[in-house]
Amino acid sequence: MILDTQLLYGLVGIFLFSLGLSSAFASSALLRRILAINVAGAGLFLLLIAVAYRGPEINPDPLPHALVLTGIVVAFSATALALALVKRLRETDDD
Amino acid sequence: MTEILAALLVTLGLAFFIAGSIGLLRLPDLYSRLHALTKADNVGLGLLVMGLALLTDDPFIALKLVLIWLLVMAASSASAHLIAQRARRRERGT
Amino acid sequence: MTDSLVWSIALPLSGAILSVLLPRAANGIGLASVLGSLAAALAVIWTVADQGPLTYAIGGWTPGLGIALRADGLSALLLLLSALVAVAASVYATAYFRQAEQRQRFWTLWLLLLSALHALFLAADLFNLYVTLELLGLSAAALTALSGQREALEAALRYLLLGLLGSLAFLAGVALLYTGYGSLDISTLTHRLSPGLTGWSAAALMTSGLLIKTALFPLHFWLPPAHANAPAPVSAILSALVVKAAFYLVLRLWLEPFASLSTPELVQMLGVLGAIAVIWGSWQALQAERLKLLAAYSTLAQIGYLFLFLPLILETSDETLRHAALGGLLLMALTHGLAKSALFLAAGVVQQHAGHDRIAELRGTAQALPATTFTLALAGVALIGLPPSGAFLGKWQLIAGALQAELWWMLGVVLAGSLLAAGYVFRLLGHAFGQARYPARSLSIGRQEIPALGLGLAATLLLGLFSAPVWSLLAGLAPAGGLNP
Amino acid sequence: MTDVVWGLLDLLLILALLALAWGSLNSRNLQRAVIYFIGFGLLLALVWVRLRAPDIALAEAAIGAGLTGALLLAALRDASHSPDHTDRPDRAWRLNPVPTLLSLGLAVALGLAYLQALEIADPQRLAVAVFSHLEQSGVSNPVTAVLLNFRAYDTLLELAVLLTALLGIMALGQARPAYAQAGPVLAGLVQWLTPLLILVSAYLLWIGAHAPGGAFQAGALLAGAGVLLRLAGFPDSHFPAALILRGMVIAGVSLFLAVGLVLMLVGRGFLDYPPAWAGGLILLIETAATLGIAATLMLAFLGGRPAAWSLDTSTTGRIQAADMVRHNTGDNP
Repeated sequence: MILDTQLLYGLVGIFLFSLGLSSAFASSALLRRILAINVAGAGLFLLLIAVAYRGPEINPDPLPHALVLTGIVVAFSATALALALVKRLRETDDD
Repeated sequence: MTEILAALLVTLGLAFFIAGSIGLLRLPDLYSRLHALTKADNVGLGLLVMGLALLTDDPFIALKLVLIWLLVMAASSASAHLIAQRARRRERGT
Repeated sequence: MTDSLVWSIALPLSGAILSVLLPRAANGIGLASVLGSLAAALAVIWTVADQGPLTYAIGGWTPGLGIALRADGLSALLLLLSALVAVAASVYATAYFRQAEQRQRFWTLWLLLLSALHALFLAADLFNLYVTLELLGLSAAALTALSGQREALEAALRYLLLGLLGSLAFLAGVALLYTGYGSLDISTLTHRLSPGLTGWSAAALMTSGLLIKTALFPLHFWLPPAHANAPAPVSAILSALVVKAAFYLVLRLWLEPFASLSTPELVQMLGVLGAIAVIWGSWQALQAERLKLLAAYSTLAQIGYLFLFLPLILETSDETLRHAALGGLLLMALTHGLAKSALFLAAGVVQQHAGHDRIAELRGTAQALPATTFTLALAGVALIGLPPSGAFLGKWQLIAGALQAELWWMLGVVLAGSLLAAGYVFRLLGHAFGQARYPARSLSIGRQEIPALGLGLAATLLLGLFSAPVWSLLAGLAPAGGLNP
Repeated sequence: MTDVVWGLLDLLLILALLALAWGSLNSRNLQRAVIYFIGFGLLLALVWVRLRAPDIALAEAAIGAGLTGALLLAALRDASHSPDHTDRPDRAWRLNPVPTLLSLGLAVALGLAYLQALEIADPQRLAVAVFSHLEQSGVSNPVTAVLLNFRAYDTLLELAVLLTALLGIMALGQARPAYAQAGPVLAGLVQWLTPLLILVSAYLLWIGAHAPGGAFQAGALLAGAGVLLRLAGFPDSHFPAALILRGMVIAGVSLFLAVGLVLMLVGRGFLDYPPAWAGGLILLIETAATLGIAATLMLAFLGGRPAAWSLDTSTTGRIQAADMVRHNTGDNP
């Protein structure tokens, strides 16, 4: 049952990662590409947290939790910078 | 006894949630949808919170649950107001 | 002395933090911290030469639970290259950015980029590498956009997004490795990893992520616009070091954790991609109409050369051949780092002086900017791989190794690449030495021309004449067959 | 019985998660795609709770869904000014089956690798090492122990990443124009909510040592309060003087680095806390980091330099009030 949970959520994470990665390559609109990268990242985080899960009685492995926390902040930083670049690009279009 | 009461309250709360969700999906226009959603959900959440509060011995946790209910109510009424206001403005074409 | 590992990262980082608070003193803070990190890098290489590889367990926790820093000959040499180029480019930058505001913005991001580079070269933990890769990618993209021109913004955004995809692929590999082998520490993983689906998938993901970042053909398309539109000192460090950092990681990973996974076909494939990159990059450089674009395409070709070495290093049981090839690779990488930064810095001077960098209209440059034109020539000599540059020795090793391993196609690639390089360098010099009837007044911009010239001289003379220490530093690195029993 | 309930819950969560992800990637309307993405983030927070990762759930709700969502909505608001950027359905996806097949192939290959990895793994991984050293770490929340002690160096670099992103944004141009002053309902809510958010943030920071919470969650919440004030267009939500603002932005990373270096200079080693002081030092670093994260996240939301960032003598924090008068479109995003 523990392994099933790990397996199930881990596979969903992998699926989300693949989906996000391929739509990031396939889409041309910038905002969509940023969304896709974020979905792919979330898939990876899900994979890591699934690996950390060890059943309802045992405490989960805290190491992947810390990695994902770092990953969330890094993903936010990258998204914020990318969106600011998009904004600046639009402003140069308007000029 | 308390457990049965709690289960009843939670079930009733869920029923309100389901009614609200059906309303969101089935009602014809934005205003009636908002109406269904906010009212039903606020009551539903209140019932849920009451049910859960009965189940805990720790009054501090019960207090936190009530606080969550109050916060959600404040937030949902404010956002419903904003959505409705924006819709009104669009209708008037400004 | 192992503290110098920490200092080489902490000094640029402290400089970055201070320059946020005191932007008016940014020049002084920046120069002091790059000089400090050069001193730290020298101490690192000194200690490595003296005592062999160094490990520093941060927080006192054993690597695995905690994170370690590590330096061996390979990483120490690249660290030194980075600190050296950084000092030259920083001195250059004090004069290059004329507007105070732009200079202040440059400094903090620049120092963050340097701490990321140094952290990357010294990292010994895979997740820590992911964080340094992101720090590097974000600061590099922000610096690329610094001019605010439309082309620069577009290039920066593409650079950022592709870099993010590369890092994500890298992180996916790290997650798989942690799932299967329960560690993030590189040397622990080197002992635990064995051939199998987990290792192969992780290796494929991490390598392809890094190939995007190192711009190996056919994943190169983002590089020319980014490097050609960034401010000159930024282009210098991007071309000389940032792409090489990703290559260094490919090499590090395949020398250590993935050593047991490598197959002749795979390594040959990387070699062939490198060969295509050499020809394609050189051909594009020959066609380029702008000087900075020429330099950027030439970087693609030079990265290709580095990949050509991989079959000689990873798929040979001959210890001396492997050692010789590794030394040759390092010489190529170091020479290119110095030469390409010299070329970009000189290109910046030309661009600021002439108001453009169109190669066909550079007539008279030699009369107006003799020192800078000389720098262009020196960098060109090193890029072609003429003696006495270090690249000559590097190519020599490549040819000798290819002969020994009977990889005949490599000879053709090296020959064609060198001829094409001679073509683009002499085309550039031909225009630059052209006589203008009314040459612009001869200028002297010491703080910009001297650092560029110094790098050019180092590229042509230093490594070619004093290459022995490179080999002795690399001795004992990654014995044949990998570290895996 | 419980297994069946859990299984149903898992199934429901996963189906909803996949549907929202699909919607955010393939919805033709960009605005709808963003809304789906925010929903995806919130649902993900629930998944974290399900997988017993409450620390991540807090951070995801605040940063992953909340602040990223606010950023994306603000970006949409920018886009609405230039009509050619609003809705451009991505036909490439629909017409081209190659990426779909590629993603399926990738997913299958990685899925098989994952199965094999679970099979060969020692299921303990590093958990044993973390739990057996927990007592020496100075805190009892294992995630905080990893973040602020065992892998503190990662966290230091992570704060540097955050700083880099902010400085990159600041270098690009001016901040977005301020929002108009909100009507009484939103204004009332924000007025009522802000002190509560500050209180909860302090609580999360304090509790992080032994229960879910910590600097990132606390900082994100504080930043959320700042973003709300900005959205509601409060005329007095001005920034402090430039020097203080800059000091806040670097507070976390500078104190962290300083502690590490001082410990090295006194002969212990970089970031090697003396066990007796570890708890106190971690709280100190986390407090500074909370301030720094809050200021950085809030400023990153603006999408550029606010006037208050400039150190020029003519500019003070009060100038922000002048920002508020500038044109804008409505009182909500």
